[in-house]
Amino acid sequence: MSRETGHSDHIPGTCVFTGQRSQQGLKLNSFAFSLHKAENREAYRQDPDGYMDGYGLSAWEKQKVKEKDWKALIEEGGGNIYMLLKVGAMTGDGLVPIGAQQRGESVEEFMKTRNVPLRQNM
Amino acid sequence: MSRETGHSDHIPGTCVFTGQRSQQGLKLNSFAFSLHKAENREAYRQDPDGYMDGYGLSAWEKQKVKEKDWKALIEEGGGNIYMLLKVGAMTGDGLVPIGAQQRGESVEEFMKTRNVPLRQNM
Amino acid sequence: MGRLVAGIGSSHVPSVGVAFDQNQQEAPGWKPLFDGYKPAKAWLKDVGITHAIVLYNDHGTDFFFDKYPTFALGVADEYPIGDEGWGARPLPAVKGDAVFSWHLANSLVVESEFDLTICQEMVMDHGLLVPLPLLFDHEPDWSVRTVPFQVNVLQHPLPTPHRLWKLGQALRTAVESYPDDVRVVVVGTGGLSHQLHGDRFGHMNSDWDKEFLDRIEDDPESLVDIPHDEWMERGGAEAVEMMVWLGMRGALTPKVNKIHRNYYLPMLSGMGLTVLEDTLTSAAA
Amino acid sequence: MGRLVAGIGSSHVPSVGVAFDQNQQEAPGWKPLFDGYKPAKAWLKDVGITHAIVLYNDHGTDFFFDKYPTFALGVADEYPIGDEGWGARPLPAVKGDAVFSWHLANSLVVESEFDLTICQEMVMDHGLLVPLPLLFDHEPDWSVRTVPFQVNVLQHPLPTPHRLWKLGQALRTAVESYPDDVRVVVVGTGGLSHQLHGDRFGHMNSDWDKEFLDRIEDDPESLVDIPHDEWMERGGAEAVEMMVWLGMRGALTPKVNKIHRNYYLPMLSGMGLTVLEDTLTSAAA
Ligand SMILES: [Fe+3]
Ligand SMILES: [Fe+3]
Repeated sequence: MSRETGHSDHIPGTCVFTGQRSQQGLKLNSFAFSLHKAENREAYRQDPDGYMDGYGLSAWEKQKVKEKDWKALIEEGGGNIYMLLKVGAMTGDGLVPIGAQQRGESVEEFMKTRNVPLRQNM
Repeated sequence: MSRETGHSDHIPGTCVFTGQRSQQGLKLNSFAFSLHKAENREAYRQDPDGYMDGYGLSAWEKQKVKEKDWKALIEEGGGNIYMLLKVGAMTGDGLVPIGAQQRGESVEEFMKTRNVPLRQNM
Repeated sequence: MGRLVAGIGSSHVPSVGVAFDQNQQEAPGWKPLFDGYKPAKAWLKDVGITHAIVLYNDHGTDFFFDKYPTFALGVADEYPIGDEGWGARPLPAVKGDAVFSWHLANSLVVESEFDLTICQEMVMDHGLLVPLPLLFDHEPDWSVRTVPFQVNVLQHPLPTPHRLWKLGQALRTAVESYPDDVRVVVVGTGGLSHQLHGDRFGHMNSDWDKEFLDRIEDDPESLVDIPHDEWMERGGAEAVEMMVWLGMRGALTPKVNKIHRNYYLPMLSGMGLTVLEDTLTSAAA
Repeated sequence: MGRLVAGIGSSHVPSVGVAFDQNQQEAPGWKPLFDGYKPAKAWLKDVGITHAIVLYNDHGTDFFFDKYPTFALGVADEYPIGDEGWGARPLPAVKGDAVFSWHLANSLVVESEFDLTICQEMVMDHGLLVPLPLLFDHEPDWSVRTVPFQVNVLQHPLPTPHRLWKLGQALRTAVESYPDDVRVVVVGTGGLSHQLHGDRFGHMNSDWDKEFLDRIEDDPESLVDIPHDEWMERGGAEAVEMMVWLGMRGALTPKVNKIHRNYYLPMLSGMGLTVLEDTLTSAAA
């Protein structure tokens, strides 16, 4: 199915990052991508709302970023996980808390599911 | 020959814009490309040397730009004609004077070689 | 279902845009050029074109040699008018169709294995903007939805004419698998003969231009094996743009109906226009 | 003459870079991973590798969805170390070889008709930077010249595994037509099983990882027709990166000598390493 449309969503718990989602999340992801520059991270820290306004983010997007609602940003907002990881890197949220939130678990609960619980991973 | 190397120079009076030339002229062409923005053209007009320094141009490149020596910029400097046209657009030199200089002719001499001498062309 | 209705080849000389904006259509030097587009525009309206896939090349408006794509496909709903060094032309932003464009992207990359650079942001260059308002209404807004497809003809290595031919075939496949009733023209822009640099500045070759116009119509496959050097020798170094027309022609049926042709050779370059009707679509209509 | 000596498949988990920079090589959680690279590094030195063509994917370090290439080839003499959000790693700039890279570009675009985006400026991402210092010395400077080759595995439509396989074959052709005596390894990075988003975050599949490691070695063509959906179902959505290994394997002889393999499955992803010697080159040596 996705071979034809690129818009496959039949794998449970999975949001394939299609063109459709990329179009929807273009501003959000552009904001997140910009944080690969240290001066932009500093500018965000000084004024999160102003910085996000500069990328044209909606009130909903700004709220979800501030709430660290990664699940909503990805499932409803067209966020790309690799771009959002730069937001997490800036706010001190690594991949594990970002993933646990998406699974609806605490970090502790999630860590119990791992065979070798490395501090940093991915 | 160029099928293998991309570096064909056997057509008389012709500098094929190969990877080699693109590498050589990267800074020069980057400077010229930047002039597609009005604010950059204004910044150049205010301070040509300072502006070109910002793109890392060599003394030779800066001199040839100021002398409008398009022939040298292309044949020796790796300049790309489409990028250099933006320098000409800024300094008021259209394609005809740029081309006549490369042929070693005056604009008047060059115009005599044309069948329909349109004011603006290309 | 998507239908490929026609193909158009057109030159894209920047001064045509200047002359158009300054209403020089009736000036003696320009009239032979502008008059040539009138029957083309009328016919395109007549056959109900909804979408134009425009194969063209950028000239330093949006793409630079830091990262230079061989093929770049636009997938936006709107494309801003570029500033090529003397300010942007007074045209409305080019109207796209993101859904249709993403469909083409999926088909070209996954089915036909083209290695596209996919552009959600893309600024329009005279390579597209010169022919577009000569072929379609643009006031108060564009009468057509455009898919820009940028081809590298500036920095060698260039795509081969054979690759462009295959691209045309893949575009047809992509259009025909679109579920909506779009009526598509593929436009290839560039050339004809011209050289803009070196001692050979001003080179033109009307014999080759006319031969090319014949062959692109009747025997296009005879053009696909011509090496880059030969395009440059015959037409001038910058006339490698003519290869882009093969991407248009490859999308059409082997036999086509010639609707219209124009040729004019002023000043610095051969200016050509050809309008070709797809025979499969015309037979089905 | 250019010789294709070997192929390497490797994961590129970012935390490996952090652990490496913090000298965690002997820490119990990390030792099984780092020890796996030691024989690989020693062997590469032994066989005199001069150049590494590294097929990898960017993760938002240098490429954004405004203009997203399917395939991007680096052609610079030097590539800066990227900042992925927490500062650049303390590694010397990656050493390239522009002349060799442009040769590859010419061969891939003109001979083999790949539609590359050609990058004279390209910032390095952990996709390349994680394995590189595990395979080659980097102090005081890199012991290898690197050609970065970026593959889109982020934004669908992705290149097909079949296209990556053909890319590998084209890379071999390009290497073998190079006039200088370079000794080349092709590295494919990515995977193995992992999913980083959604309810399925943390999905791993060691059975599939191990099957993949077997098949990439012994029966790689059996992998080229697996559709994108199946890669995602088996390995996780982000495990489409595993397809990149086919670009490496396609460059090698059908039969290869297995030099080394490592597999480790901690935390969030299968971490694999495979070192395969080309049998044509080894026979000729
Ligand atoms: Fe042009
Ligand atoms: Fe990765």
